[in-house]
Amino acid sequence: MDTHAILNIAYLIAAVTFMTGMKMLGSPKTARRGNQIAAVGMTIAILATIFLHDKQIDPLIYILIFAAIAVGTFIGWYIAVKVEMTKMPELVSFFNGMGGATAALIGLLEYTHNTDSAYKIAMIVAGLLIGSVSFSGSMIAWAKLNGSMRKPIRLPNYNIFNLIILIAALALAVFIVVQRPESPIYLYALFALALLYGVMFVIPIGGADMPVVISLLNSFTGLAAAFGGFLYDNMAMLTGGVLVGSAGTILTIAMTKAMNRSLTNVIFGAFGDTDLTGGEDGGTKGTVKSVTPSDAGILLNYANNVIIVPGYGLAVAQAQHAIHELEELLEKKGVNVKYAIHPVAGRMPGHMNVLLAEANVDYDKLVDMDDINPQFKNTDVVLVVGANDVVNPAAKKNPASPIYGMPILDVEDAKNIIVLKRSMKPGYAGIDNELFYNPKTSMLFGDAKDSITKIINEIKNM
Amino acid sequence: MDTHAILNIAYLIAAVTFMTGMKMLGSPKTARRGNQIAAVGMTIAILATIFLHDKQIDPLIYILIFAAIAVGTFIGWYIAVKVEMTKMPELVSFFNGMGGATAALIGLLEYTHNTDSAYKIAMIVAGLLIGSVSFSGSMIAWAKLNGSMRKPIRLPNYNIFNLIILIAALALAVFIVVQRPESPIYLYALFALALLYGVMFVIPIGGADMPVVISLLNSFTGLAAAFGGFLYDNMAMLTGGVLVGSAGTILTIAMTKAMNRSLTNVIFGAFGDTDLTGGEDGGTKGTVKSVTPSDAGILLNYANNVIIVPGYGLAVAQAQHAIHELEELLEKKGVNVKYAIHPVAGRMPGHMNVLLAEANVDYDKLVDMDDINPQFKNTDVVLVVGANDVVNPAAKKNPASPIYGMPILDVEDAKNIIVLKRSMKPGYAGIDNELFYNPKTSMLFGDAKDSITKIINEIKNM
Amino acid sequence: MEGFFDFINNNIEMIYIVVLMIFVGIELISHVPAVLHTPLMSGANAIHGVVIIGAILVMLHMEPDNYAGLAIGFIAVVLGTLNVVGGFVVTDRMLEMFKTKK
Amino acid sequence: MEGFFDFINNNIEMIYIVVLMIFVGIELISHVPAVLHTPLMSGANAIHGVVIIGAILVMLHMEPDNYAGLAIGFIAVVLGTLNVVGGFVVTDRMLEMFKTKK
Amino acid sequence: MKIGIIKELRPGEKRVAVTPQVAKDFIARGFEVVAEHHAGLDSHFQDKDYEEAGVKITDKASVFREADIIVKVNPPAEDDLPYFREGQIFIGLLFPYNNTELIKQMAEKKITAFAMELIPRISRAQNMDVLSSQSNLAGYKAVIIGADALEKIFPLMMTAAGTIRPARVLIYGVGVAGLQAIATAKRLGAVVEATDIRPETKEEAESLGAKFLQVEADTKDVSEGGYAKEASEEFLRKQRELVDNSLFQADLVITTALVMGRKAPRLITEEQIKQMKHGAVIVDMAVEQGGNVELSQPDKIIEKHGVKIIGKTNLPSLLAVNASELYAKNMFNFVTFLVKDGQLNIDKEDEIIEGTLVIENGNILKS
Amino acid sequence: MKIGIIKELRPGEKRVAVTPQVAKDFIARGFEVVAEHHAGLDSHFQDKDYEEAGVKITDKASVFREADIIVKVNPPAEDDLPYFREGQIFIGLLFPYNNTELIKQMAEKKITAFAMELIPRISRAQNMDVLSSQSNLAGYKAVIIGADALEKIFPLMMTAAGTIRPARVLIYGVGVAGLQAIATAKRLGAVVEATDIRPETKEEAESLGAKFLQVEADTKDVSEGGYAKEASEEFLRKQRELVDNSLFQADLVITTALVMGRKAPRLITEEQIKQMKHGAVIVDMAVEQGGNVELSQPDKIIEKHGVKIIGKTNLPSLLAVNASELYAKNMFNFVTFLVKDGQLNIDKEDEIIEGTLVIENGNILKS
Ligand SMILES: NC(=O)c1ccc[n+]([C@@H]2O[C@H](COP(=O)([O-])OP(=O)(O)OC[C@H]3O[C@@H](n4cnc5c(N)ncnc54)[C@H](OP(=O)(O)O)[C@@H]3O)[C@@H](O)[C@H]2O)c1
Ligand SMILES: NC(=O)c1ccc[n+]([C@@H]2O[C@H](COP(=O)([O-])OP(=O)(O)OC[C@H]3O[C@@H](n4cnc5c(N)ncnc54)[C@H](OP(=O)(O)O)[C@@H]3O)[C@@H](O)[C@H]2O)c1
Ligand SMILES: NC(=O)c1ccc[n+]([C@@H]2O[C@H](COP(=O)([O-])OP(=O)(O)OC[C@H]3O[C@@H](n4cnc5c(N)ncnc54)[C@H](O)[C@@H]3O)[C@@H](O)[C@H]2O)c1
Ligand SMILES: NC(=O)c1ccc[n+]([C@@H]2O[C@H](COP(=O)([O-])OP(=O)(O)OC[C@H]3O[C@@H](n4cnc5c(N)ncnc54)[C@H](O)[C@@H]3O)[C@@H](O)[C@H]2O)c1
Repeated sequence: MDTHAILNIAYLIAAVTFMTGMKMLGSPKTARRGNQIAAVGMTIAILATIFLHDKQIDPLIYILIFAAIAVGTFIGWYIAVKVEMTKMPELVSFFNGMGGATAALIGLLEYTHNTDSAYKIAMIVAGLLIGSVSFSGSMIAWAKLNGSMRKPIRLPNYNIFNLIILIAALALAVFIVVQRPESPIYLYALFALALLYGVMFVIPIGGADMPVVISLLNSFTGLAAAFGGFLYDNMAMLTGGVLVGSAGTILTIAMTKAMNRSLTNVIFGAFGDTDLTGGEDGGTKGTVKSVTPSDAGILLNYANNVIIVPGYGLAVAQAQHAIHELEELLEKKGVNVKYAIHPVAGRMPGHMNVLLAEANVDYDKLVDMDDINPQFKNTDVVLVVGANDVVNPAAKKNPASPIYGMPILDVEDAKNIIVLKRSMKPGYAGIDNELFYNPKTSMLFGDAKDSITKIINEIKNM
Repeated sequence: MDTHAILNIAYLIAAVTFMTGMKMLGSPKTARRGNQIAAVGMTIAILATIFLHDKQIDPLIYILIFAAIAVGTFIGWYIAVKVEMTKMPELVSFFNGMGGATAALIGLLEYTHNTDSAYKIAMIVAGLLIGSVSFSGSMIAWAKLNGSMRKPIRLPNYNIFNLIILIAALALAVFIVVQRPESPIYLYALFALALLYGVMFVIPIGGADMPVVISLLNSFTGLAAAFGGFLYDNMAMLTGGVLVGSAGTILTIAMTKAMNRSLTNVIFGAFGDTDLTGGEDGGTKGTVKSVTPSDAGILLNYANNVIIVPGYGLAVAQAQHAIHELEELLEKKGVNVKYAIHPVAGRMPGHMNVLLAEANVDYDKLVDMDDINPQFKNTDVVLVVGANDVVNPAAKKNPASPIYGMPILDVEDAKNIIVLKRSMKPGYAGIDNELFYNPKTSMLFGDAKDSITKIINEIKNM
Repeated sequence: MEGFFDFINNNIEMIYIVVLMIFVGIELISHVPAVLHTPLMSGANAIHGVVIIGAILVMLHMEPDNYAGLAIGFIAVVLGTLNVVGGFVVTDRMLEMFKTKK
Repeated sequence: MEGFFDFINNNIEMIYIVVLMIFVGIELISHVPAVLHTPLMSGANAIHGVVIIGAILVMLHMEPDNYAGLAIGFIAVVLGTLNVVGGFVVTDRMLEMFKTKK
Repeated sequence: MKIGIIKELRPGEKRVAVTPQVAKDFIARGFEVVAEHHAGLDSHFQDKDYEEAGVKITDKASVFREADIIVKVNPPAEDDLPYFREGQIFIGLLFPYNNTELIKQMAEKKITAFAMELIPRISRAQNMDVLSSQSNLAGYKAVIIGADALEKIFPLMMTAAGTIRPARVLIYGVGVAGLQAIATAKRLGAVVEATDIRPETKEEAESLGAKFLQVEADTKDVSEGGYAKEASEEFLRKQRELVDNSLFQADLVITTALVMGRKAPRLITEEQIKQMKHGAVIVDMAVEQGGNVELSQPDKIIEKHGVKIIGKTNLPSLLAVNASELYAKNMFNFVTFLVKDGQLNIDKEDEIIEGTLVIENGNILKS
Repeated sequence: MKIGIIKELRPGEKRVAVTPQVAKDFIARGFEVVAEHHAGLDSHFQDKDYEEAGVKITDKASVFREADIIVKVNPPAEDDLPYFREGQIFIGLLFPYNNTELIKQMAEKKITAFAMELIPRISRAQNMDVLSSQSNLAGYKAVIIGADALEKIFPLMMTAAGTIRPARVLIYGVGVAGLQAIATAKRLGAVVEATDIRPETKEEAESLGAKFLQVEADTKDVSEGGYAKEASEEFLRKQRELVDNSLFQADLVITTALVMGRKAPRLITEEQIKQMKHGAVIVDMAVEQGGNVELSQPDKIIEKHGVKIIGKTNLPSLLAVNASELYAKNMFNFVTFLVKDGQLNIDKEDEIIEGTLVIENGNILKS
């Protein structure tokens, strides 16, 4: 009796840590601590499950459980620690698949001795179905991000085809719940169908949309865990699963919004390769990474050295006061901010000086090209505000370019580059700028003043 | 069986509307709709309670219930609609007291036929105790705000005295729960003690802190309702009560923070009359109303016409860019903003012009004294930014004043006046300014630039 | 101690609900601008008027000849209604000032 | 229909818990900056690793001689652990970039 | 009451005491106004503008004959004196302490005279304060003259042909003129430093974006009625030490230091000028009161040691349009304060009248 | 290679082709530099400054004898011609199309000459573009001169003595000079309007806070290589109609309109001037190319119809310090582009060399 109460308490604690952890993950300041708190709660829940029960357990089983946990811990830890930072998203997908697989396996194992209860079978079938989809879908997503499977594969009419598989799976699921056949063969069929659906669901989708898909599959796994919770009347699984299910769904929506996609667009399979490419002849020059003001804000806020490169767009947007405000804000947060003034930025000699003086920017913060160029390599973030030609590497690299020979600001040497402009349109010289396709470059599209104001707000909320 | 399920669903709906309503109350845009949603949920819960049960009810009881509801509705509506806007807070206190009384009465009625269950008696006693405190405390708060009881009454050592009453009440409560005496006499004693405690708790507290006290008593009533929920195993009461209990506590904390008080300060009875009074000789000139940036933001955001009066403090704070940003923000929100330029504002002729031109304020927005003075009476809010002498009514009213005869800006004609300055210190002429004691005036203390930046942030979040 | 454990085991779901509700309450209020404090307090005040349900239940379970009880119950329902109706209406009036400009 | 009502009456508290949990989930995520989306997804991913509890329960209830079952259960626990451990560690690594400046 | 506007005769003076706009205001208040031919022409106000405002244009003799009040900018010229009639009122700048002979001659005519420059610096007289209104313009003009004389530009400019460092401007005396000079130089993009004897001017200079060079003084060099007290030798020495560094780097120096009623303090010596930058420019606004700069001379440009020293006595006249407008408005405020219901109202208890009344019906009160 | 700096002889010219700082840069690049006595004195660069930089100071004859490259601002003066040696290189402003006689005489000396003003307006030549660098300064100076000539102040000022409305400034031609004029006038607080034939200048003018008066043109008046094409009669008429309203309200007008290689367009006629405000000022920057204003005359101030019309031909020289700095930097960039490893490197395929080479070893290529 006591053990049961303590188990209950342990689960309650776990549930609270999950919520608290999730909440803390929502703010940069507390995110890491939040993750750790949730991990502690998880550990408590797992240990409590293993030890707090009234049954006498065969030592073999204990050994197996510990062995399994040891193996899983070792592999999980190893992969997570070794993998490069850039491969993180695919890793999330992989681990998510593992969770889905676990849920599916539980379903397979629990089926036979629960055929007396429609409720339990319903929970088992639901968990199995969702878990399997999540598993196979995540594996495909993983492979895609991994590079093993680069191109979206689209069968003709794949939307209809997928719908048919889905309907078949659901029909089979209903059949199983209603009839509850003794033989698990139908369940295996369902398992296979679900796996297939997961594959078919993800395969037509392009790499750029993968994060959204992973987030969706993530909330699926949450749901699968929740059904496990119902099955075992286990509050930790239930709360954790529901929490991830609902939070994951909202997160998915938020992600589509941040990517300027609609949710229906996502749900009804209109996923695609929508990486922005410049100019009409697209594609060939590589991809452009478009970011949100929030991303830009984070980059700036956590930098030590920032250089602002103003250009003609600053003048057009009349963003001089806004940029000064941003500069002051960053300085207050301990960031070292300078302005790199290119001699021909703008449309008249001294154009940037006039503007920045109007906004009361300290003269000492304005550094001219020759002095600042060597400093870019020690710079965490360069914020290019409506400048284009003056940061165009073609001036150095491409003898055919009309600006070849003009000295430019070497912003490419910096660790990160954020470019604020309204479109992919060229500047005064009318030529394309390969800087925008640099993997280090993040484009924040929109009027420079608007964008800066948004960044300021984001930083203020950090 | 069916009625029970439907009742459950009704309560679930009510609980969801309570949460949703509360959430929507948290943003100016949705607040009103949120309140209405919660009201709808409440109606559903009440009607479901009356009609959805399996018992046969005597018509007399039905009649009584409906009569009571009719009476309550009529009185409640009438009071709520008739009372002046300025009396709202005391009304909240009054209604809160009613809720507390209801909880207490339920306890009194339910006691005798539940003495067999320690659990139920515990819930009854808790509800009665808390409800009674909330009732008597709210009534005192109401009387104080109402003006019937103006001064804080402080017995010597009232803190210790209160503590004794509290301990006595708690001891009696424990005794009742443990012994569960048949006679309700102990319960009546508890009721009396609790009422006394409520009175003693609120009586020493000054009028300025009343809102915090009301908020605290509000969360008490929520708790009392929650205990009712436990008693009846009633989910609507439980969820509604717990929600108000927890939200109310957080709200109380937020309010103390907004008033720059600490929570411990509040809990341990250090409540006091902290109305700010000017100068060393305080009190005599009337009281000064100090407000938060958020209050100022609301006033500005919901105004139609705003006039900004800049003075020397704007120059000292170098707030010209900030004020321009605020002006633009308000204009974008549909507020009509102008600047009133007093001919001798600042320290040199044209001082304000230089500053505002630097910040790119449109020349057309600057209106000189003679043209703007007739406009103040149609102005919703005047924002005085670091100006003092140029808005000092002594120039018109007090022939002994060194500035007598100087024309001033007639800001007193406006509906609301917000003054941004750092302290109650005088300006250039070295004389006190009775404008600051005007009931229409709200003082926002602090560096003008800081204050404006904060106001901007508040408005952006509306 | 045994009683405590019993209580936990018997009411674990209730406990979850209370804990979750507390969480929701805290979460909902955290980011509210100061100027909404009073309307919010008033709205919350109306919501705890749900205690009226208790009063109604008392009445419903009352013997029709327990006049004293009925009288007190009647008063309780009146007071509860006052709380609910007055609370919502006052809140609504307060919030009128937030109406958006044409 | 009868079954549905039964279900509701028998599981009303569970339903509350689920509803509340959904509410909490939504509320928690609403105001998250876009740059935290990935870490948050990763953190949530780790949390649904709680499904491992199911795998452990399967193992605990298993007959010690059901070798096939044990094998599958073993795999399930391994995979679940992978999800939990890998999930939390990856999230932690991602969040390293948010460390505050000295 | 009839107001008469006379053309200014002082060489280089382009202002006029009442503009057509203000004449209109007078007429709206029940005054009559007569003006001498071409009285406002140098300020670009033509006779037809006056006539449109309702002013009668006539010759000088008629103006003196008809008018009850003669308004002027400068003191009466020698040639104008014979025209005065007994009981007539004169209002304008007078500087009675420097013009004792003139005052005597005026008094002989048994007139009443008010000196506009003696209006006290009190709040209610701010709108009659001609020294403020004219100094303000002078401060602006001094910078424009300096900018024109300087062979450099003011702002920082980073161009394809290299970076031009901003000009450094140093301003002595942060009074009305000094503040406007700071504002104007700052607007044009210069790096501005300023110094003054009154410590409260630090905040004022900074509020306009200048760096203030504060001289630590033991002596209580406080201000009186808006004007500074005279500085001690000790103070001047300390000031020199502190400011020298800035002075030797400055491109443009503007001096406005003055203590009311005294000779202007000598702030820059020839010794210091020698150490200044080749090509630097000094504008000495106090040159009429003896000058803040050793080599400066009234209305001359001296080039010595590679430095150009400009002394200008009548800067407001160079902004004749605006200067006349402001002067006229001050005059309007003063006259409407003096004349209540068409009656001159000399209340000698009043601070403003007491301060400005120089001759009362031929009795000299100040000289 | 040895560079020789010659003192300018053109009347009123105060600039110098190479400053001490740039001389130092040359020397650091392996050049030798000789300079005539007092070559930079008018720009406030003294012989000792040059010597400190490593320049040898000597007389004119020696400079011509020793130097491989003679650098100047203006074309060679008559008196300098005899000194040239065969094979010597001359770099400076030349205006070959207006100075055919001079070019012939230079060619007879069998020298090689480059004209700095012919540097094409292409990106990589921006740092040699003397027209830009000097026009920029001229635009600033034109406003300062205008502000000094105007008897009003620029900014809006609300004072105790009434409100002064801001000056209205109208700028014709939004090129390099026009843009800087806009910026400077705006800084000083004026209300600025501008007009140009090229539609893309609208955004540029607005980015500096000016209001743009856009003439709707059917004709394709597009620009070529950074310079405008000539406007049609039709366009000029339309412009007049549109701009007249602003012109008649303007206090200061600055005209900078020019189409490269043409006579300046006539934008303001006497008829229009008659309708302008009394006291207004016009600064005609294009006066040397025939003037945008009917009455303007080079280096004269004409006062007519109450309007002051200022024509100034050599504005940059009035900012000699900065103008010399920028010119010298342009020169440095050009010379280091021409000379690779101590060897003159005339690649006539190159756009810059092709554009600027006027005489090659006595052969006249442009005239
Ligand atoms: N300084 C001089 O003296 C001078 C004189 C003449 C020519 N130039 C030439 O001008 C160029 C100057 O280079 P630059 O980098 O300063 O300018 P740029 O190359 O012309 O690029 C300006 C960029 O700003 C963006 N932009 C315009 N309005 C914006 C707004 N409201 N918000 C955000 N972005 C905006 C434009 O992109 P979107 O349209 O996509 O927003 C454009 O690509 C050089 O080629 C130089 O040779 C200079
Ligand atoms: N314009 C002229 O030509 C001229 C020349 C000389 C004298 N004056 C005189 O100067 C006065 C001008 O009136 P005014 O109303 O503009 O100024 P004021 O009467 O001097 O009042 C300025 C107010 O600004 C506040 N302040 C100072 N720094 C601040 C900051 N950083 N943030 C917020 N508030 C700040 C001060 O209060 P706290 O210290 O409490 O913050 C002070 O009360 C008149 O008396 C006028 O006669 C004018
Ligand atoms: N040249 C002209 O046309 C013209 C026109 C107007 C004013 N002015 C002159 O300009 C000067 C300033 O006029 P204002 O109206 O600004 O006067 P003001 O009295 O307002 O200012 C004079 C300032 O000089 C300061 N000062 C005094 N002694 C000083 C010292 N030793 N060192 C530093 N600062 C010192 C004072 O503290 C005061 O702030 C006066 O000399 C005035 O006659 C000249
Ligand atoms: N006086 C001096 O000392 C001095 C010094 C430098 C430049 N300038 C002169 O200033 C003028 C401008 O120089 P810049 O470097 O700015 O030249 P620029 O070519 O950059 O600008 C000239 C502008 O005038 C515009 N324009 C042409 N025809 C026009 C018309 N009919 N109406 C309106 N605008 C028209 C062009 O579109 C162009 O924008 C030239 O005449 C130049 O010689 C004079």
